[in-house]
Amino acid sequence: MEPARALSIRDINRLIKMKLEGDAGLQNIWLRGEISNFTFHSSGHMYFTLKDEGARLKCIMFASYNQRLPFAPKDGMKVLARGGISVYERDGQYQFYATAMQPDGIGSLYLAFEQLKRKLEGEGLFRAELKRQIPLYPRTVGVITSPTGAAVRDILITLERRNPGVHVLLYPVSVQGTGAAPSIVKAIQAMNALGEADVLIVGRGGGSLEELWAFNEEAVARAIRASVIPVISAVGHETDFTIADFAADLRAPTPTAAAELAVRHIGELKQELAYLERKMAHSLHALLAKAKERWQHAARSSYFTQPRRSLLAQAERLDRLRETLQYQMKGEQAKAQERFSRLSGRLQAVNPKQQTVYARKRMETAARGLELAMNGILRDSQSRFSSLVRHLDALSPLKVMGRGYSLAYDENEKKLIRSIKEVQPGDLIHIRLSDGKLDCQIWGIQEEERTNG
Amino acid sequence: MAKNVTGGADQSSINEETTEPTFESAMEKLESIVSRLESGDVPLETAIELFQEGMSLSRLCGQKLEQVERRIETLVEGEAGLQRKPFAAGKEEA
Amino acid sequence: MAKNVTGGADQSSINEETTEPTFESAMEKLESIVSRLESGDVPLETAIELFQEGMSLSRLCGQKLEQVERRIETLVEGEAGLQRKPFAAGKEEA
Amino acid sequence: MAKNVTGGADQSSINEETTEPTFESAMEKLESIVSRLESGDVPLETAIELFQEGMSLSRLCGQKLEQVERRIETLVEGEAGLQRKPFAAGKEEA
Amino acid sequence: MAKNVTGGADQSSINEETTEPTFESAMEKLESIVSRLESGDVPLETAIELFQEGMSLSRLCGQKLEQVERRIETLVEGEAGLQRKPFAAGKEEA
Amino acid sequence: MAKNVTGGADQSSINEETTEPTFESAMEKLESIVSRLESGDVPLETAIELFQEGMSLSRLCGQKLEQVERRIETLVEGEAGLQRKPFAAGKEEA
Amino acid sequence: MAKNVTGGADQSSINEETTEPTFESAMEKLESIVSRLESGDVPLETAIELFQEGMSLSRLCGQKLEQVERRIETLVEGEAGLQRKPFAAGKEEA
Repeated sequence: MEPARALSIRDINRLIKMKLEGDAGLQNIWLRGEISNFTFHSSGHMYFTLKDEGARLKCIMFASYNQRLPFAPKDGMKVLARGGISVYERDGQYQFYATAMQPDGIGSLYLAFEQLKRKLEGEGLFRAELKRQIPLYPRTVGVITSPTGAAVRDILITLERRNPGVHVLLYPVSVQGTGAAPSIVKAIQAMNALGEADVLIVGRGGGSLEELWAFNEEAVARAIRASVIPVISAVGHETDFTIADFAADLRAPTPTAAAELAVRHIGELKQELAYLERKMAHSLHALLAKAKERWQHAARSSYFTQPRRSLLAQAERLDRLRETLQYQMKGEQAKAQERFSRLSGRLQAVNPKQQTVYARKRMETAARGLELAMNGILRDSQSRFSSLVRHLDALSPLKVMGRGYSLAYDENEKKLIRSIKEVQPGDLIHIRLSDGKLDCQIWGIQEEERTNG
Repeated sequence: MAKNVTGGADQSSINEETTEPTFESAMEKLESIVSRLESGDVPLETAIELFQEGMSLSRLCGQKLEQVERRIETLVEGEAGLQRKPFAAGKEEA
Repeated sequence: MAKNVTGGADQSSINEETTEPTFESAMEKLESIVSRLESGDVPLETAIELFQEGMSLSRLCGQKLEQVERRIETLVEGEAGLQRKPFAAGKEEA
Repeated sequence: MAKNVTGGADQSSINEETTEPTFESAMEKLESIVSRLESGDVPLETAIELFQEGMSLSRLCGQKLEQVERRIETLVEGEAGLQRKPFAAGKEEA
Repeated sequence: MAKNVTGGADQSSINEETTEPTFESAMEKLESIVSRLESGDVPLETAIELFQEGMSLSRLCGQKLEQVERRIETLVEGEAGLQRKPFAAGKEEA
Repeated sequence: MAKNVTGGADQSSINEETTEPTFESAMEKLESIVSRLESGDVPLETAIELFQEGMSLSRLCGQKLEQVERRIETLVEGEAGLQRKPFAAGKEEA
Repeated sequence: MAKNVTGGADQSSINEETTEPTFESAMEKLESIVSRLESGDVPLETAIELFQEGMSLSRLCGQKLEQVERRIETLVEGEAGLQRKPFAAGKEEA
C-alpha cells in the first residue's frame, strides 16, 4: 500500500457523510427513544441524545425545525423523532438530524392522524365546494354529543338564548372510548334518516388527543361528509383540529360557538327584517320621487307651461315675411314709378315743338334766300341788258349818216369803197344814205393830200 | 286661390294639391314669393300678382296661427279646470 | 287619445294597444313628445297635436303618480297597523 | 286670380300681341321712342308721330302704375284691418 | 294712331313717290333751289321757274309746319288736361 | 300573492309553487326584491307591486320568527327503532 | 306748275330752235352784235343791219325782263297775301 494513496481524514469523513446521506434507509426515518443530555443552546438549536436499552445516538434539531414543536422536550421524555443520519465532519461523528418530533405514546396517533388526513384530503373529501350551506333559519337543530357533558348544556343554553323557538333533537352518543366512533356515525345516519333536523351539531368538549380521538376516525369523517343535513363540528378548544372538523360543513371551535353558528339570534333577524322593510320603503319613495321629478321635468317644459311662446316664433316669422312682402312690393312700385317719371321727363324734353321752331327758321331762311336770289338774278339780267342796250345805242351807224355821211358800195353792193384807188371812172357804184340809197356811176377821180388821220 | 305660384317646396306637394295648404307649406310659399320679389327681376304686373297671392297667404297663415292659439287656449283652460280638481299640486310646482 | 304621434318607445307597445298605458310608457311618450317639440322641427299642425297629446299624457302621469303615492301611503300605514294582525290586506289591492 | 303668374317674362309677349301691352313692354316701347327722339335724327313728321305714340304710352304706363298703387293700398289696408281683430290678444301675453 | 312710326327714315321715301312730299323733302328741294339760284348760273327763265317752284315749296312747308305745331299744341294741351283729372279718364281712351 | 315578480332565486321555486315558502326562500325573495328596488331600474307600477310583495314576505318572515314553540327531545334507540323522549335536563353530570 | 324746272341749261336750246328765243340766247345774240359793231370792221351797211337786229333783240329782252319782273311781283305778293290769310287759301292755288 503506498502512502501516496492514503486519504485525508477530512476526505474520508466527507466520503462517509456522502454515503450516509445517499442511503434512503437512513433518511426520512422515524426513531423512538428517550431524551437525555438535552441542551437548548442559545443559538436556538437543540442538542440531545436518544437512547433505549443498550444504545444511544447523538441528535441535533436545528432552530428552524424546533420552533414548531407542540411540546417542550426534556430529559427522560420518550419521543418519536423524524429525520436522517449524517456526519459531523470535524469530529468524524455521525448523528441524527431531527426535523420533527412528538412525544411517544400518543405519537402513533399523530402519525395515524396525519396519514388519514392526507388520505382523505387526497380523496377530496375536504374540498370547499362540497361544503353545504348552513341554513339561515333552522327550525330544528340536531345535536349529536354526550348527553351528560358540559357541551350539551352549553349548546342548549346558547340555542335558547338566541332563538327560543328552535326545536332541538338530541342524539346522545358516547364521545370517547372505543365505541364512540360507531355511535357517532350511527347518530348521523339516524338524523339523516329522520330528516327533521335542518342542521346538525356534532361534537364534545375539549380533551386530550386520545380523548378526542373518535373525531379523528375515518368512519366519522365519512359519515359527516355523507350527511344530507349540514353538519357543524364542535370539538375541543380553539387550537385543536380534528378530521371531523375538516370534513364538517362548518367548524366551530367550541360547542357554544357551534350553537351560535347554527342559529342566528332572533333579535338580529327581526332587525334585519325591519331594516329590509325600511330599505324597501326608502327605495320606493326614492323611485316615486324620481318618477315625480321626471314627470315634473316633462310637464315643466316650456311647451306645456307657456304653449303660446312656441307660436311666437312663427308669428314673428309671419310678420317679418308680411313686412318684407309689403316693403318689396312698395319698392317695386316705387322703382317702376321712378323709372316711369324719368322716362316721361325725357319724353317731355324731346317734345318736337323745339324742332318745329328750328324747322320754321330753316324754312324762313330758305324762303328769304329764294327771294333774294331771284331778285339778284333779275337785277343782274337787267343791268346786263341795259349795259348792252347802251353799247348798241352808242354804236348805232344811223347816227353817223344823219350828219350827212353816206356809204359807197361797189357795184355788187358787197364791198364798201374806201379809196379812190378801188374804183375806175365809169364804174357803177351804190351810195347809201341815212334814209335810202342811190345808184351812181363814177365820173372822175381826184386825189387829195391827207392832212390829219 | 292660386295653384302653384312658388313651384318650390316639394314636400308640401300633397297638401297643396288637395284642399287647404298647411301652415308650413303656406309659409314656404310666402317665403318663396318674398324672395322672388326680393330678387327684383319681376315685371310689375307679375309682382302685383305675387304680392296679392302673398297677402292672401299671409292672411291664411295668420288665421291658422290664430286657430292654433285658440285651440291651445281651450286646451289650457280645460287642463286648468281639470288640474284644480284632482291633482293640483303638480302644476303649481312645474 | 292620439294615435301614435311619438313613434317612439317600442317596449310599451302592448300596453298601449290595450287599455291604459303604464306610467312608464306614458312618460316615455310624454318625453318623446317634449323632445320632438323642443327640437323645433315640428310643423305647426303637428305641434298642436303633440301639445294636446302631451297635455293629456302629462295629466295621466300626474294622476298615476298620485295614485301610486296614495297607495304607498296606504301600504306603509296599513303595514304599521298590520304588523300585529295576520296578513290579508295585501290581497285586496293587488 | 292669375293663372300662372310665375311664368314671368314670357307671358308679356302673349299679352302684347292680343289686347293691352304690359307695363313692362309699354315702358320698353316708350324708352325706345324716347331714345330715338333723343338721338335727334328723326324727321319732323316721324318725330311728331313718335311723340304722340310716346304720350299715349306714357299715359298707359301712368294708369297702370296708378292701378298697381291702388291695388297695393287696398290689399295692405285690407290686411291691416284683419290684423287688428283676431290675433291681437295672443300677442299681449306672449 | 300711327301704324309703324318707329320704322323711321325709310318711310319718308314712300310718301315722296306717292302723293305729298314730306316737310323734310320739301325743305331739301327748296334749299337746293335756293342754292341753285344763288349760284347765279341759272338762266332767267329757269330761274323764274325755280323761283315759282320754290315759292310753292315754301308754302307747302309752311303749311306742314303749321299743322305740326297745332298737333303738338293739341297733344300737349290734351295731356295737360288729362294730367289734371283723376285717371279714370285714362280707361275711356285706352 | 304576486306571481313571480322577483324572477330571481331558482332554488326556492319548488316551495313557492306549493304552499307556504320557507323562511329561507321568503328571505331570499325579500332580499332580491330589496335589491331590485334599490337598483332604481324598476318601473313605478312594478315597484309598487314589488314593495307590496316584499312587505308580505317580511310579514311572513316576522310571523315565522314569532312562532315560539320550544321543544327539546332526546332520541333513544329502542327495539322499535328510534324513539323520542323529552329531554331530561337533570342529568347533567359531566 | 313747271314740269322739270331744275333740268336747267339744256332746255333753252330746244326753245331756241322752235319759236321764241330765250332771254339768254337773245342776250347772247345781242352781245355778239354789239361786239361786231364795236370791232369797227363791219361795213356800215352790215352795221346798220346788225344794229337793226340788235334793236329788235333788245326789245325782246326788255320785254322778257319785264315779264319776269311782273311774275316775281305776282308770286311774292300772292305769297304775302297768303301769309296773312289763314292757311286754307294755300290749298286753292296748289
